[in-house]
Amino acid sequence: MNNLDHLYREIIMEHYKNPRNKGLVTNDDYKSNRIKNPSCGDDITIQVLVEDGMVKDVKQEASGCSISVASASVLSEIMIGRSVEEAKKIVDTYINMVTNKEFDESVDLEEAAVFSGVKKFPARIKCASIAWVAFKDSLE
Amino acid sequence: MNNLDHLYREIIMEHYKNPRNKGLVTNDDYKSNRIKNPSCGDDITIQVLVEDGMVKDVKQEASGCSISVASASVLSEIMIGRSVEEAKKIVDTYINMVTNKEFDESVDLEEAAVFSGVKKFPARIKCASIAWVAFKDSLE
Amino acid sequence: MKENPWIKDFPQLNNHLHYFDSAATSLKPVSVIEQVNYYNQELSSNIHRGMYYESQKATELYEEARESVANFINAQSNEIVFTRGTTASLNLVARSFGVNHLNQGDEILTSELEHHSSLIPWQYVANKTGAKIKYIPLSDQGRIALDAFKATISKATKVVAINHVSNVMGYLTPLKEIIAIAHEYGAVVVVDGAQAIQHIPVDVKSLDADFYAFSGHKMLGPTGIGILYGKDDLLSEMEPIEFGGDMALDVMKTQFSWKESPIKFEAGTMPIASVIGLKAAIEYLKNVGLDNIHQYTKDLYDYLIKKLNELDGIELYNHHSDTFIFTFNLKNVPSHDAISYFSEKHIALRAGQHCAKLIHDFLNINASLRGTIYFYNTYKDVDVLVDTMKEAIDYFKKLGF
Amino acid sequence: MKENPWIKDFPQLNNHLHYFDSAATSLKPVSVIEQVNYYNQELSSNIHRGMYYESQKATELYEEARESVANFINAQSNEIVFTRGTTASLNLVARSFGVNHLNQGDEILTSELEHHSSLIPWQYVANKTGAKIKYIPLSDQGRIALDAFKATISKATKVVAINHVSNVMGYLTPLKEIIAIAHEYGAVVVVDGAQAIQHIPVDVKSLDADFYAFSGHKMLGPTGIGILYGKDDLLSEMEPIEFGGDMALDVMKTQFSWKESPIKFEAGTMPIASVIGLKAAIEYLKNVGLDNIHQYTKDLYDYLIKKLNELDGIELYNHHSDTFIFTFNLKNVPSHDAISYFSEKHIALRAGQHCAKLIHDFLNINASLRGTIYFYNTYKDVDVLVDTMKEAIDYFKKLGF
Ligand SMILES: Cc1ncc(COP(=O)(O)O)c(C=O)c1O
Ligand SMILES: Cc1ncc(COP(=O)(O)O)c(C=O)c1O
Repeated sequence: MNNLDHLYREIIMEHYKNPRNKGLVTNDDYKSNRIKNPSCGDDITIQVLVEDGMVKDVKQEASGCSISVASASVLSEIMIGRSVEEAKKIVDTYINMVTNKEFDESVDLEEAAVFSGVKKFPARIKCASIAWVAFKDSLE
Repeated sequence: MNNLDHLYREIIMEHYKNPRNKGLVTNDDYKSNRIKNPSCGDDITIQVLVEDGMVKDVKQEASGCSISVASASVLSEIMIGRSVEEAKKIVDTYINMVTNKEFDESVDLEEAAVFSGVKKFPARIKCASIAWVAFKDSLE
Repeated sequence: MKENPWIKDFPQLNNHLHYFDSAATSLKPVSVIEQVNYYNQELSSNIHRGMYYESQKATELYEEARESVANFINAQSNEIVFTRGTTASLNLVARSFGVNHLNQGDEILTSELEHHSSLIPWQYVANKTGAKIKYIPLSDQGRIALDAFKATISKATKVVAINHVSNVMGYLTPLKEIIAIAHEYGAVVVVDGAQAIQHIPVDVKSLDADFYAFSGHKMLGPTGIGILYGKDDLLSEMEPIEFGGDMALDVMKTQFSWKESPIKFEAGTMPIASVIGLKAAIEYLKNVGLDNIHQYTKDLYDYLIKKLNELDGIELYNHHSDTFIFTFNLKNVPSHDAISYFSEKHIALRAGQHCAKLIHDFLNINASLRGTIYFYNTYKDVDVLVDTMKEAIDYFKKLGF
Repeated sequence: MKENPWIKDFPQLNNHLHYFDSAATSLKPVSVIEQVNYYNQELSSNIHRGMYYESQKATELYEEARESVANFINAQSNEIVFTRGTTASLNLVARSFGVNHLNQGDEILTSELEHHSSLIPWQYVANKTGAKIKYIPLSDQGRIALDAFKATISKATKVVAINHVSNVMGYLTPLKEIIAIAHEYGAVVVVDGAQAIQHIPVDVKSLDADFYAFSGHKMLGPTGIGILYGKDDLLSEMEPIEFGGDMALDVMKTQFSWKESPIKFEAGTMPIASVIGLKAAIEYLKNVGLDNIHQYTKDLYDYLIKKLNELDGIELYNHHSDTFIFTFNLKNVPSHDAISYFSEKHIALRAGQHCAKLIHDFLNINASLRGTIYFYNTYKDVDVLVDTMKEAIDYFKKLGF
């Protein structure tokens, strides 16, 4: 398997083609966060509904490359139903992983683990993390 | 004789210590021209009285290095009594000489010829020419 | 297909790289690298104010570079201002000339083909002065056409801010005609020549350009050095925008005066090594000859386009580039996905908007891949590029894009 | 007197030059020269937007340089803006912060010790905004003393523009105390560190400086690169002064937005080679150690001063320089006459006002000769210098000066 095959895993392609929790809501209870990276064409919005310390719902709308679109979708799926605490831990672990820093291997990243292939592509790290950064900001 | 001796000729020192035609007049018939080069401390004013196409009088006030002070003095002495035509020719010849360009060797520069030593000191060319440039501007 | 005689002069090409990113920055020939070294190793002294040999020599080379640039574009050397780059040059015009000459109701005419550096300084000026930005409608192909320009210019137009060559499409603007018309209306024309100077002979006098900006690093020179040409009378009446260092004439406690143009615009210690390297770059370009560069790159470009036309699965946005920039996407593949494939194969292209968002809006796309043919590219490079395109098309298709 | 172990790292010293002009620009060690070469020969690509190895690597080195600078002065890397030089850095503060924060009646406190680059940008701001320039009275020696500062600052003071070390006298300003007092009055302190950074450890956090500017070329680095440190909150709220290239976030037809600091201040292609070289310069300085540099240069300076004190015929203007700048004249000899003598003997000094006219007015002289001791100078250099002074004194006396 070459580097590119490490990047374009089946799960990623599957999410790219069938993004989950797609479509934004106009509900003020959701915290909404949009990050644009116009020079790459990335434009990602994440909406989060937190109730009683739990991530009740995540909605997303992402355009851009496959990695950024898929990572928004995977994020949304993983996060729904987590405690805010847990969610933050997963975000930090994920971001450490894709940015090639040390990360807590005991944290289960579930499907998000497939984004580890991005490490070999420093220029794509942003694609893989943009949705996660937007999500994290919503939790603060 | 080393390069410096070529620069600091006796005539130059003599003019430096006893500048001719020094002291400005407050006569509107004189065309006055001041050039400062504050970063070297040069400050030169040349006043020219032209009547009937003749340089009737030159007054000068110069502070700065020996080369700039002496060249203002030599200039004043040489120019008084010349026709404007002649004066311009001498200025051009002089400036060509000190800037290491081709110059008309048939023109008699009189005492000003001693400034040829400045050629070896590119950074001092300005010192040797500043009064002459001021004078030339007054003739235009 | 003869051997490319210039490759040996470019040490970076030893790296097995297929370099198609010359529109972003060009490679540097050995003579430029050596000239930078000569300054750093032998001279390494400041200019204009030292009297010892090294400082004198550096000053001489610095001013010779100015003459060399002037000569290259048929200007006088006092019309050449050194800056940090095209962006700095264009901002200097906007901040000094633009802000002080434009007023409410005035118009700035520009195009959607501009690089952001030729556009947003003028948005700033518009914002500051109340002037309005207006766009010359582009042709279907995305070109600036003379007719459209004539239809848009008006008595209100005070500035035309326009590229000589587009950094996305490689189109040549009909500059000479545009400038003549602009001058009839009394407008000043500020040309972004960053993509022209390395490809075509530029004669600012014959163009009658008021300002003309370009960068050393795109014309085989070092980074950190840019050029602003401005007509003597315009530069002379303009205020400097940076103060300090050698540009000051006399300094008193509450006021100061400045020297003449161009020195008044060169505040503080300038990028001396880069200026000296720039001169070597111009000499190199002259030695190769812009006409030879044009002929060689045109042939190679034609070869590429012929191959691309046989290819399914790519979308080419400019079929007739005048300076051999080619901008495209793999069908259905976001450009940032595609670029990773090329990068893995040591092919240097660029993905994104290339600091030219509006032309992407015009093309109705988010981003694109851009390559450029330059004279150190080879037929082999093109073969590898096209083969890789084919592979990439297959690869992404199989993945399900 | 042991061997100087550093000389071998400076190729320019092979030229039989006695280089005392480090305050104008420093020599460059081989490691810096090689790092510039590495970029020019191996990478030669633009940063931030390329995906191929060379562009990635250049981007990485560029951002590592930012971290390296941050680390060197104890800042965060997002507080480090790259510019063309100290002059550009100080003008950025004046144009962006100054023009937008000062008003009629406000005061800018500065000193006659300033380099023009730390002074006239503020004269421009004063002129633009109606604020007033006020001077901290200097001590008899020409120093900025705390008492005088306290007596001059007032509630009206909005900006203190001040050098960390004077480029004429080599005096160290009591910066930490000045900044603390300025902050009590709510003033922002803009420090010109161009002559400090290569001599003494600078800790912007401990100083609590608001802005701190310096140049690569005076600290063993390449020409064309400067640094502006600014506190995060100040930089964040400041507007960029140059537009275009990578600093833009989103660009629409009539408006645009920009990225976060520091990128928003770095418009267009930056001097990439110089930034990468700067990192090597900082590493070299750290390896030698600023404390070692200080000790060595202090000893050598003391040796020089002892010799000068025995010399008749020279006038020394600063007997106690903190960074070993010595400024003098031969008695009765205009400095431009004297400098020609030294230049002929391959001794690099500087004659003139060193872009600091006001301190010359203060000293009541037209111009001066300036030298600096740096760590690549030797006892031999000093001996040659002093012997040449003696010869020169005789020479000019005989001529009749
Ligand atoms: C104290 C001081 N400030 C500012 C400057 C200006 O630095 P630069 O010429 O690198 O912009 C210098 C050097 O000339 C200096 O010595
Ligand atoms: C057409 C055009 N204008 C302006 C620029 C900006 O040049 P620089 O980045 O050297 O300032 C570029 C290059 O990026 C360009 O291609």
